[in-house]
Amino acid sequence: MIRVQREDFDLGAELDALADGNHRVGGLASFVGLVRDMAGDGPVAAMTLEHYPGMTERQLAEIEAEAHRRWPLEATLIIHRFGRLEPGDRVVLVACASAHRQAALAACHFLIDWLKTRAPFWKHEEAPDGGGDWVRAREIDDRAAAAWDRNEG
Amino acid sequence: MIRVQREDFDLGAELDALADGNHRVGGLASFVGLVRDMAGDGPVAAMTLEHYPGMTERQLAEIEAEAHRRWPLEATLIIHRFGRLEPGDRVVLVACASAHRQAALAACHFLIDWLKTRAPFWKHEEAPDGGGDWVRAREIDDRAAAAWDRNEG
Amino acid sequence: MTVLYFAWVRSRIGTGSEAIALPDGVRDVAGLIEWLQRRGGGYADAFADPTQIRVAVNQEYVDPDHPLSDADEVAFFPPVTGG
Amino acid sequence: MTVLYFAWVRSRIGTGSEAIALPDGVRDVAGLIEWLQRRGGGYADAFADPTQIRVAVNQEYVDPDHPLSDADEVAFFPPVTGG
Repeated sequence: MIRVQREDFDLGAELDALADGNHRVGGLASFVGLVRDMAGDGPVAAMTLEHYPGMTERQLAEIEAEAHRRWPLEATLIIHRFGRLEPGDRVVLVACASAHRQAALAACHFLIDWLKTRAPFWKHEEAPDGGGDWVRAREIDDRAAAAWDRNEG
Repeated sequence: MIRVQREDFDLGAELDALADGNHRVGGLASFVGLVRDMAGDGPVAAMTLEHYPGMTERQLAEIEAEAHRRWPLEATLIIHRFGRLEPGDRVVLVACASAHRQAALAACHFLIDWLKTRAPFWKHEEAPDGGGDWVRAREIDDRAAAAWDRNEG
Repeated sequence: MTVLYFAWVRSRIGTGSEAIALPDGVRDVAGLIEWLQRRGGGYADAFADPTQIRVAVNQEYVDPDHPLSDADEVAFFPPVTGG
Repeated sequence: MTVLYFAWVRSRIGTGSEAIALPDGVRDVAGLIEWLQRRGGGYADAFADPTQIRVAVNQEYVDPDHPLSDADEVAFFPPVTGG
Protein backbone atom coordinates (compact mmCIF):
# COMPACT_ATOMS: atom_id res chain seq x y z
CA MET A 1 0.00 0.00 0.00
CA ILE A 2 1.20 3.51 -0.91
CA ARG A 3 0.24 6.76 0.78
CA VAL A 4 1.64 10.24 0.00
CA GLN A 5 0.33 12.78 2.44
CA ARG A 6 0.94 16.04 4.26
CA GLU A 7 -0.39 14.69 7.59
CA ASP A 8 1.51 12.72 10.20
CA PHE A 9 0.67 9.03 10.72
CA ASP A 10 0.11 6.78 13.75
CA LEU A 11 3.08 4.40 13.60
CA GLY A 12 1.65 1.80 15.97
CA ALA A 13 -1.75 1.71 14.26
CA GLU A 14 -0.16 1.37 10.81
CA LEU A 15 2.13 -1.48 11.87
CA ASP A 16 -0.59 -3.30 13.80
CA ALA A 17 -2.90 -3.10 10.76
CA LEU A 18 -0.27 -4.59 8.47
CA ALA A 19 -0.28 -8.03 10.12
CA ASP A 20 -3.71 -7.85 11.72
CA GLY A 21 -5.56 -11.15 11.48
CA ASN A 22 -3.02 -12.64 9.05
CA HIS A 23 -1.54 -15.55 10.98
CA ARG A 24 0.84 -16.40 8.17
CA VAL A 25 2.94 -13.38 9.23
CA GLY A 26 6.00 -14.36 11.29
CA GLY A 27 7.98 -11.13 10.95
CA LEU A 28 7.22 -7.44 10.59
CA ALA A 29 10.13 -5.14 9.74
CA SER A 30 9.81 -1.37 9.56
CA PHE A 31 11.88 1.74 9.06
CA VAL A 32 10.88 5.30 9.98
CA GLY A 33 12.85 8.29 8.75
CA LEU A 34 12.75 11.40 10.94
CA VAL A 35 13.85 15.01 10.54
CA ARG A 36 17.17 15.60 12.33
CA ASP A 37 18.17 18.93 13.84
CA MET A 38 21.60 18.70 12.20
CA ALA A 39 22.63 18.12 8.60
CA GLY A 40 26.01 18.00 6.86
CA ASP A 41 26.13 21.78 6.67
CA GLY A 42 24.98 22.67 10.19
CA PRO A 43 21.83 23.04 12.28
CA VAL A 44 18.42 22.62 10.67
CA ALA A 45 15.37 24.55 11.87
CA ALA A 46 12.91 22.91 9.49
CA MET A 47 12.65 21.36 6.06
CA THR A 48 10.12 21.42 3.27
CA LEU A 49 9.59 18.35 1.13
CA GLU A 50 8.57 19.04 -2.45
CA HIS A 51 7.38 16.17 -4.63
CA TYR A 52 6.00 15.36 -8.08
CA PRO A 53 2.35 14.38 -7.58
CA GLY A 54 1.42 11.47 -9.79
CA MET A 55 4.96 10.36 -10.53
CA THR A 56 5.60 9.90 -6.81
CA GLU A 57 2.76 7.42 -6.41
CA ARG A 58 3.73 5.69 -9.63
CA GLN A 59 7.38 5.28 -8.59
CA LEU A 60 6.51 4.12 -5.09
CA ALA A 61 4.10 1.54 -6.53
CA GLU A 62 6.86 0.28 -8.84
CA ILE A 63 9.33 0.01 -5.97
CA GLU A 64 6.75 -1.85 -3.89
CA ALA A 65 5.97 -4.22 -6.79
CA GLU A 66 9.70 -4.93 -7.20
CA ALA A 67 9.93 -5.89 -3.51
CA HIS A 68 7.04 -8.33 -3.95
CA ARG A 69 8.79 -9.84 -6.99
CA ARG A 70 11.99 -10.36 -5.00
CA TRP A 71 10.66 -11.65 -1.67
CA PRO A 72 7.65 -13.62 -0.41
CA LEU A 73 5.77 -10.81 1.36
CA GLU A 74 2.34 -10.88 2.97
CA ALA A 75 1.92 -7.10 3.07
CA THR A 76 3.89 -3.91 2.50
CA LEU A 77 3.28 -0.25 3.33
CA ILE A 78 5.00 2.94 2.23
CA ILE A 79 3.90 6.29 3.67
CA HIS A 80 5.82 9.41 2.60
CA ARG A 81 4.98 12.89 3.79
CA PHE A 82 5.47 16.19 1.99
CA GLY A 83 5.28 19.83 3.06
CA ARG A 84 7.02 21.57 5.95
CA LEU A 85 8.44 19.39 8.73
CA GLU A 86 10.43 20.15 11.86
CA PRO A 87 13.12 18.18 13.74
CA GLY A 88 11.62 15.08 15.33
CA ASP A 89 8.83 14.85 12.74
CA ARG A 90 8.34 11.58 10.89
CA VAL A 91 9.09 11.80 7.14
CA VAL A 92 8.65 8.28 5.83
CA LEU A 93 7.56 4.81 6.89
CA VAL A 94 8.31 1.58 5.06
CA ALA A 95 7.10 -1.72 6.52
CA CYS A 96 7.09 -5.34 5.32
CA ALA A 97 5.27 -8.34 6.74
CA SER A 98 6.35 -11.85 5.74
CA ALA A 99 6.20 -15.42 6.96
CA HIS A 100 9.98 -15.24 7.13
CA ARG A 101 12.21 -12.90 9.12
CA GLN A 102 14.95 -12.51 6.52
CA ALA A 103 12.45 -11.64 3.77
CA ALA A 104 10.79 -8.97 5.92
CA LEU A 105 14.12 -7.42 6.94
CA ALA A 106 15.70 -7.49 3.48
CA ALA A 107 12.61 -6.12 1.73
CA CYS A 108 12.30 -3.28 4.26
CA HIS A 109 15.96 -2.32 3.73
CA PHE A 110 15.51 -2.56 -0.06
CA LEU A 111 12.37 -0.36 -0.05
CA ILE A 112 13.99 2.54 1.78
CA ASP A 113 17.24 2.30 -0.23
CA TRP A 114 15.43 2.33 -3.58
CA LEU A 115 12.96 4.96 -2.47
CA LYS A 116 15.78 7.35 -1.55
CA THR A 117 17.20 7.34 -5.08
CA ARG A 118 14.01 6.90 -7.16
CA ALA A 119 10.99 8.54 -5.50
CA PRO A 120 10.69 12.16 -6.73
CA PHE A 121 10.99 14.06 -3.45
CA TRP A 122 13.33 16.96 -2.76
CA LYS A 123 14.25 18.43 0.62
CA HIS A 124 14.75 22.14 1.15
CA GLU A 125 16.39 22.84 4.51
CA GLU A 126 15.94 26.01 6.57
CA ALA A 127 18.80 27.08 8.83
CA PRO A 128 18.05 28.75 12.18
CA ASP A 129 19.40 32.08 10.77
CA GLY A 130 16.70 32.06 8.09
CA GLY A 131 18.93 30.87 5.25
CA GLY A 132 18.01 27.81 3.30
CA ASP A 133 19.16 25.48 0.56
CA TRP A 134 18.22 22.39 -1.37
CA VAL A 135 19.70 19.21 0.04
CA ARG A 136 22.17 17.61 -2.32
CA ALA A 137 21.89 13.93 -3.24
CA ARG A 138 24.54 11.78 -1.58
CA GLU A 139 26.75 9.30 -3.37
CA ILE A 140 26.42 6.94 -0.40
CA ASP A 141 22.69 6.65 -1.15
CA ASP A 142 23.40 5.83 -4.79
CA ARG A 143 25.81 3.11 -3.71
CA ALA A 144 23.27 1.65 -1.26
CA ALA A 145 20.62 1.48 -3.97
CA ALA A 146 23.07 0.08 -6.54
CA ALA A 147 24.00 -2.74 -4.16
CA TRP A 148 20.47 -4.09 -4.64
CA ASP A 149 20.98 -4.03 -8.42
CA ARG A 150 23.95 -6.35 -8.05
CA ASN A 151 21.73 -8.69 -6.05
CA GLU A 152 19.26 -8.88 -8.90
CA GLY A 153 18.59 -12.30 -10.51
CA MET B 1 16.94 -1.34 27.07
CA ILE B 2 16.00 -4.96 27.78
CA ARG B 3 12.63 -6.29 28.90
CA VAL B 4 11.67 -9.94 29.40
CA GLN B 5 8.00 -10.26 30.20
CA ARG B 6 4.89 -12.41 29.98
CA GLU B 7 2.65 -9.46 28.97
CA ASP B 8 2.10 -8.09 25.47
CA PHE B 9 3.52 -4.66 24.58
CA ASP B 10 2.22 -1.57 22.76
CA LEU B 11 4.35 -1.47 19.62
CA GLY B 12 3.55 2.13 18.70
CA ALA B 13 4.17 3.46 22.20
CA GLU B 14 7.49 1.59 22.47
CA LEU B 15 8.76 2.87 19.11
CA ASP B 16 7.59 6.43 19.70
CA ALA B 17 9.35 6.47 23.09
CA LEU B 18 12.64 5.32 21.55
CA ALA B 19 13.21 8.50 19.54
CA ASP B 20 11.02 10.83 21.58
CA GLY B 21 12.59 14.26 21.99
CA ASN B 22 15.97 13.12 20.59
CA HIS B 23 16.37 15.18 17.44
CA ARG B 24 19.65 13.48 16.58
CA VAL B 25 17.64 10.44 15.47
CA GLY B 26 17.23 10.23 11.70
CA GLY B 27 16.21 6.58 11.41
CA LEU B 28 14.28 4.09 13.52
CA ALA B 29 14.36 0.45 12.42
CA SER B 30 12.36 -2.28 14.11
CA PHE B 31 11.52 -5.95 13.82
CA VAL B 32 8.59 -7.74 15.44
CA GLY B 33 8.39 -11.53 15.52
CA LEU B 34 4.89 -13.02 15.66
CA VAL B 35 3.48 -16.51 16.24
CA ARG B 36 2.49 -18.13 12.94
CA ASP B 37 -0.33 -20.65 12.59
CA MET B 38 1.92 -22.95 10.55
CA ALA B 39 5.36 -24.38 11.23
CA GLY B 40 7.61 -26.76 9.32
CA ASP B 41 5.73 -29.75 10.68
CA GLY B 42 2.14 -28.51 10.24
CA PRO B 43 -0.47 -26.31 11.88
CA VAL B 44 0.24 -24.69 15.23
CA ALA B 45 -2.50 -24.03 17.78
CA ALA B 46 -0.26 -22.29 20.30
CA MET B 47 3.25 -22.22 21.63
CA THR B 48 4.87 -21.87 25.02
CA LEU B 49 8.15 -20.03 25.39
CA GLU B 50 10.40 -21.26 28.18
CA HIS B 51 13.44 -19.22 29.16
CA TYR B 52 16.31 -19.11 31.63
CA PRO B 53 15.60 -16.17 33.96
CA GLY B 54 18.77 -14.25 34.73
CA MET B 55 20.81 -15.65 31.86
CA THR B 56 18.23 -14.31 29.39
CA GLU B 57 18.61 -10.75 30.58
CA ARG B 58 22.39 -11.11 30.74
CA GLN B 59 22.63 -12.45 27.17
CA LEU B 60 20.26 -9.84 25.77
CA ALA B 61 22.26 -7.08 27.47
CA GLU B 62 25.48 -8.49 25.92
CA ILE B 63 23.90 -8.62 22.46
CA GLU B 64 22.64 -5.05 22.87
CA ALA B 65 26.09 -3.88 24.04
CA GLU B 66 27.69 -5.54 21.00
CA ALA B 67 25.33 -3.63 18.69
CA HIS B 68 26.35 -0.35 20.37
CA ARG B 69 30.02 -1.26 19.89
CA ARG B 70 29.49 -1.91 16.18
CA TRP B 71 27.21 0.97 15.16
CA PRO B 72 26.58 4.58 16.29
CA LEU B 73 23.17 4.12 17.94
CA GLU B 74 21.13 6.64 19.89
CA ALA B 75 18.85 4.05 21.53
CA THR B 76 18.01 0.36 21.36
CA LEU B 77 15.18 -1.75 22.75
CA ILE B 78 14.71 -5.50 23.04
CA ILE B 79 11.45 -6.90 24.42
CA HIS B 80 11.03 -10.68 24.51
CA ARG B 81 7.95 -12.42 25.84
CA PHE B 82 7.69 -15.82 27.51
CA GLY B 83 4.76 -18.08 28.44
CA ARG B 84 1.90 -19.32 26.28
CA LEU B 85 1.24 -17.46 23.00
CA GLU B 86 -1.23 -18.01 20.18
CA PRO B 87 -1.00 -17.34 16.42
CA GLY B 88 -0.91 -13.61 15.75
CA ASP B 89 0.61 -12.83 19.15
CA ARG B 90 3.80 -10.76 19.28
CA VAL B 91 6.85 -12.69 20.56
CA VAL B 92 9.73 -10.24 20.29
CA LEU B 93 10.56 -6.64 19.40
CA VAL B 94 13.97 -5.28 18.53
CA ALA B 95 14.35 -1.62 17.62
CA CYS B 96 17.30 0.69 16.92
CA ALA B 97 17.39 4.47 16.62
CA SER B 98 20.38 6.16 14.98
CA ALA B 99 21.33 9.37 13.22
CA HIS B 100 21.98 7.19 10.19
CA ARG B 101 19.62 4.93 8.28
CA GLN B 102 22.13 2.19 7.48
CA ALA B 103 23.27 1.93 11.12
CA ALA B 104 19.68 1.60 12.38
CA LEU B 105 18.80 -1.04 9.76
CA ALA B 106 21.97 -3.09 10.13
CA ALA B 107 21.90 -3.04 13.95
CA CYS B 108 18.24 -4.11 13.99
CA HIS B 109 19.00 -7.04 11.68
CA PHE B 110 22.04 -7.97 13.76
CA LEU B 111 20.10 -7.89 17.05
CA ILE B 112 17.41 -10.31 15.91
CA ASP B 113 19.90 -12.65 14.19
CA TRP B 114 22.13 -12.88 17.26
CA LEU B 115 19.20 -13.08 19.65
CA LYS B 116 17.82 -16.10 17.80
CA THR B 117 20.98 -18.15 18.36
CA ARG B 118 22.13 -16.80 21.75
CA ALA B 119 19.20 -15.79 23.96
CA PRO B 120 18.12 -18.78 26.08
CA PHE B 121 14.51 -19.20 24.94
CA TRP B 122 12.90 -22.43 23.76
CA LYS B 123 9.60 -22.83 21.93
CA HIS B 124 7.24 -25.72 22.59
CA GLU B 125 4.55 -25.94 19.91
CA GLU B 126 1.06 -27.34 20.41
CA ALA B 127 -0.65 -28.91 17.40
CA PRO B 128 -4.44 -28.58 17.00
CA ASP B 129 -4.84 -32.34 17.76
CA GLY B 130 -3.33 -31.79 21.19
CA GLY B 131 0.14 -33.13 20.34
CA GLY B 132 3.18 -31.01 20.95
CA ASP B 133 6.91 -30.89 20.53
CA TRP B 134 9.95 -28.73 21.11
CA VAL B 135 10.91 -26.62 18.12
CA ARG B 136 14.27 -27.64 16.70
CA ALA B 137 16.98 -25.03 16.06
CA ARG B 138 17.46 -24.30 12.37
CA GLU B 139 20.78 -24.30 10.59
CA ILE B 140 19.63 -21.28 8.57
CA ASP B 141 19.52 -19.26 11.83
CA ASP B 142 23.06 -20.36 12.71
CA ARG B 143 24.27 -19.25 9.30
CA ALA B 144 22.50 -15.87 9.62
CA ALA B 145 24.14 -15.24 12.99
CA ALA B 146 27.54 -16.46 11.77
CA ALA B 147 27.43 -14.00 8.86
CA TRP B 148 27.71 -11.20 11.45
CA ASP B 149 30.84 -12.90 12.90
CA ARG B 150 32.56 -12.63 9.53
CA ASN B 151 31.74 -8.92 9.54
CA GLU B 152 33.51 -8.50 12.86
CA GLY B 153 36.50 -6.29 13.35
CA MET C 1 4.00 19.53 -24.26
CA THR C 2 3.60 20.18 -20.57
CA VAL C 3 7.04 20.87 -19.10
CA LEU C 4 7.50 20.66 -15.32
CA TYR C 5 10.39 21.82 -13.15
CA PHE C 6 11.07 20.79 -9.54
CA ALA C 7 13.32 21.81 -6.64
CA TRP C 8 16.30 24.03 -7.64
CA VAL C 9 15.54 23.60 -11.34
CA ARG C 10 12.17 25.24 -10.62
CA SER C 11 13.74 27.94 -8.38
CA ARG C 12 16.29 28.92 -11.03
CA ILE C 13 13.78 29.00 -13.89
CA GLY C 14 11.17 30.78 -11.78
CA THR C 15 8.18 28.64 -12.70
CA GLY C 16 7.10 25.07 -11.97
CA SER C 17 5.15 24.41 -15.13
CA GLU C 18 4.74 25.73 -18.65
CA ALA C 19 3.24 24.65 -21.98
CA ILE C 20 5.78 24.44 -24.80
CA ALA C 21 5.02 23.48 -28.40
CA LEU C 22 7.61 20.92 -29.53
CA PRO C 23 10.22 23.24 -31.16
CA ASP C 24 11.29 22.68 -34.76
CA GLY C 25 14.21 20.30 -34.96
CA VAL C 26 13.81 18.98 -31.38
CA ARG C 27 13.25 15.25 -31.46
CA ASP C 28 14.41 13.98 -28.09
CA VAL C 29 15.11 14.98 -24.49
CA ALA C 30 18.71 16.05 -25.22
CA GLY C 31 17.41 18.31 -28.00
CA LEU C 32 14.87 19.92 -25.68
CA ILE C 33 17.55 20.56 -23.04
CA GLU C 34 19.76 22.29 -25.65
CA TRP C 35 16.78 24.37 -26.80
CA LEU C 36 15.98 25.39 -23.20
CA GLN C 37 19.66 26.27 -22.54
CA ARG C 38 19.55 28.66 -25.53
CA ARG C 39 16.68 30.56 -23.89
CA GLY C 40 19.34 32.00 -21.54
CA GLY C 41 18.71 33.57 -18.10
CA GLY C 42 17.35 31.15 -15.51
CA TYR C 43 17.13 28.38 -18.10
CA ALA C 44 20.82 28.63 -18.95
CA ASP C 45 21.55 28.60 -15.22
CA ALA C 46 19.27 25.62 -14.46
CA PHE C 47 20.65 23.51 -17.33
CA ALA C 48 24.29 24.64 -17.03
CA ASP C 49 25.34 21.12 -15.94
CA PRO C 50 23.03 18.56 -17.57
CA THR C 51 24.67 15.74 -15.55
CA GLN C 52 22.85 17.21 -12.53
CA ILE C 53 19.44 16.98 -14.21
CA ARG C 54 17.12 13.98 -14.13
CA VAL C 55 14.33 13.67 -16.69
CA ALA C 56 10.95 11.96 -16.61
CA VAL C 57 8.60 11.67 -19.59
CA ASN C 58 5.03 10.80 -18.69
CA GLN C 59 6.20 10.19 -15.12
CA GLU C 60 8.82 7.56 -15.96
CA TYR C 61 12.59 8.13 -15.82
CA VAL C 62 14.13 8.38 -19.31
CA ASP C 63 17.56 8.83 -20.91
CA PRO C 64 18.57 11.86 -23.02
CA ASP C 65 17.87 9.99 -26.26
CA HIS C 66 14.22 9.41 -25.34
CA PRO C 67 11.99 10.72 -28.20
CA LEU C 68 9.43 13.45 -27.53
CA SER C 69 5.97 14.19 -28.88
CA ASP C 70 3.65 17.15 -28.38
CA ALA C 71 1.39 15.09 -26.08
CA ASP C 72 4.16 14.36 -23.55
CA GLU C 73 4.49 15.52 -19.95
CA VAL C 74 8.21 16.22 -19.53
CA ALA C 75 9.73 16.89 -16.10
CA PHE C 76 13.22 18.17 -15.20
CA PHE C 77 14.58 17.94 -11.67
CA PRO C 78 17.72 17.35 -9.59
CA PRO C 79 18.66 13.92 -8.17
CA VAL C 80 16.00 13.09 -5.59
CA THR C 81 16.56 13.54 -1.84
CA GLY C 82 13.48 12.16 -0.11
CA GLY C 83 13.21 9.34 2.40
CA MET D 1 26.45 -26.93 42.46
CA THR D 2 23.05 -25.90 41.27
CA VAL D 3 22.31 -27.78 38.05
CA LEU D 4 19.50 -26.52 35.81
CA TYR D 5 17.82 -28.21 32.84
CA PHE D 6 15.66 -26.52 30.20
CA ALA D 7 13.31 -27.48 27.36
CA TRP D 8 13.57 -31.14 26.26
CA VAL D 9 16.58 -31.73 28.50
CA ARG D 10 14.30 -30.86 31.42
CA SER D 11 11.40 -32.95 30.04
CA ARG D 12 13.56 -36.03 29.64
CA ILE D 13 15.21 -35.75 33.06
CA GLY D 14 11.92 -34.88 34.76
CA THR D 15 13.18 -31.94 36.81
CA GLY D 16 14.30 -28.40 36.06
CA SER D 17 16.73 -27.95 38.93
CA GLU D 18 18.72 -29.97 41.42
CA ALA D 19 21.61 -29.54 43.83
CA ILE D 20 24.58 -31.81 43.08
CA ALA D 21 27.80 -31.93 45.07
CA LEU D 22 30.72 -31.87 42.63
CA PRO D 23 31.34 -35.63 42.18
CA ASP D 24 34.79 -37.12 42.86
CA GLY D 25 36.94 -36.98 39.75
CA VAL D 26 34.72 -34.48 37.90
CA ARG D 27 36.74 -31.40 37.05
CA ASP D 28 35.01 -29.91 34.03
CA VAL D 29 31.75 -29.74 32.09
CA ALA D 30 32.59 -32.77 29.96
CA GLY D 31 33.25 -34.76 33.13
CA LEU D 32 29.91 -33.74 34.63
CA ILE D 33 28.08 -34.77 31.44
CA GLU D 34 29.72 -38.22 31.57
CA TRP D 35 28.79 -38.56 35.24
CA LEU D 36 25.17 -37.59 34.50
CA GLN D 37 25.01 -40.05 31.56
CA ARG D 38 26.06 -42.85 33.93
CA ARG D 39 23.01 -42.10 36.10
CA GLY D 40 20.95 -43.81 33.36
CA GLY D 41 17.21 -43.41 32.76
CA GLY D 42 16.14 -39.93 31.75
CA TYR D 43 19.70 -38.65 32.19
CA ALA D 44 21.13 -41.15 29.70
CA ASP D 45 18.31 -40.22 27.34
CA ALA D 46 18.82 -36.43 27.72
CA PHE D 47 22.60 -36.65 27.25
CA ALA D 48 22.60 -39.39 24.60
CA ASP D 49 23.92 -36.94 21.99
CA PRO D 50 26.11 -34.32 23.71
CA THR D 51 26.45 -32.38 20.41
CA GLN D 52 22.79 -31.39 20.93
CA ILE D 53 23.47 -29.94 24.39
CA ARG D 54 24.50 -26.38 25.15
CA VAL D 55 26.07 -25.52 28.50
CA ALA D 56 26.18 -22.34 30.55
CA VAL D 57 28.17 -21.88 33.76
CA ASN D 58 27.09 -18.95 35.89
CA GLN D 59 24.85 -17.85 33.00
CA GLU D 60 27.58 -17.63 30.36
CA TYR D 61 28.04 -20.10 27.50
CA VAL D 62 31.04 -22.37 28.02
CA ASP D 63 32.86 -25.18 26.21
CA PRO D 64 33.11 -28.78 27.51
CA ASP D 65 36.57 -28.16 28.96
CA HIS D 66 35.32 -25.37 31.23
CA PRO D 67 36.35 -26.15 34.84
CA LEU D 68 33.69 -26.55 37.55
CA SER D 69 33.57 -25.67 41.23
CA ASP D 70 30.98 -26.41 43.90
CA ALA D 71 29.74 -22.80 43.87
CA ASP D 72 28.79 -22.87 40.17
CA GLU D 73 25.35 -22.65 38.59
CA VAL D 74 25.49 -25.08 35.66
CA ALA D 75 22.74 -25.20 33.03
CA PHE D 76 22.14 -27.76 30.28
CA PHE D 77 19.75 -27.06 27.42
CA PRO D 78 19.16 -27.60 23.68
CA PRO D 79 20.15 -25.04 21.03
CA VAL D 80 17.93 -22.00 21.62
CA THR D 81 14.81 -21.32 19.52
CA GLY D 82 13.46 -17.94 20.65
CA GLY D 83 12.96 -14.80 18.66
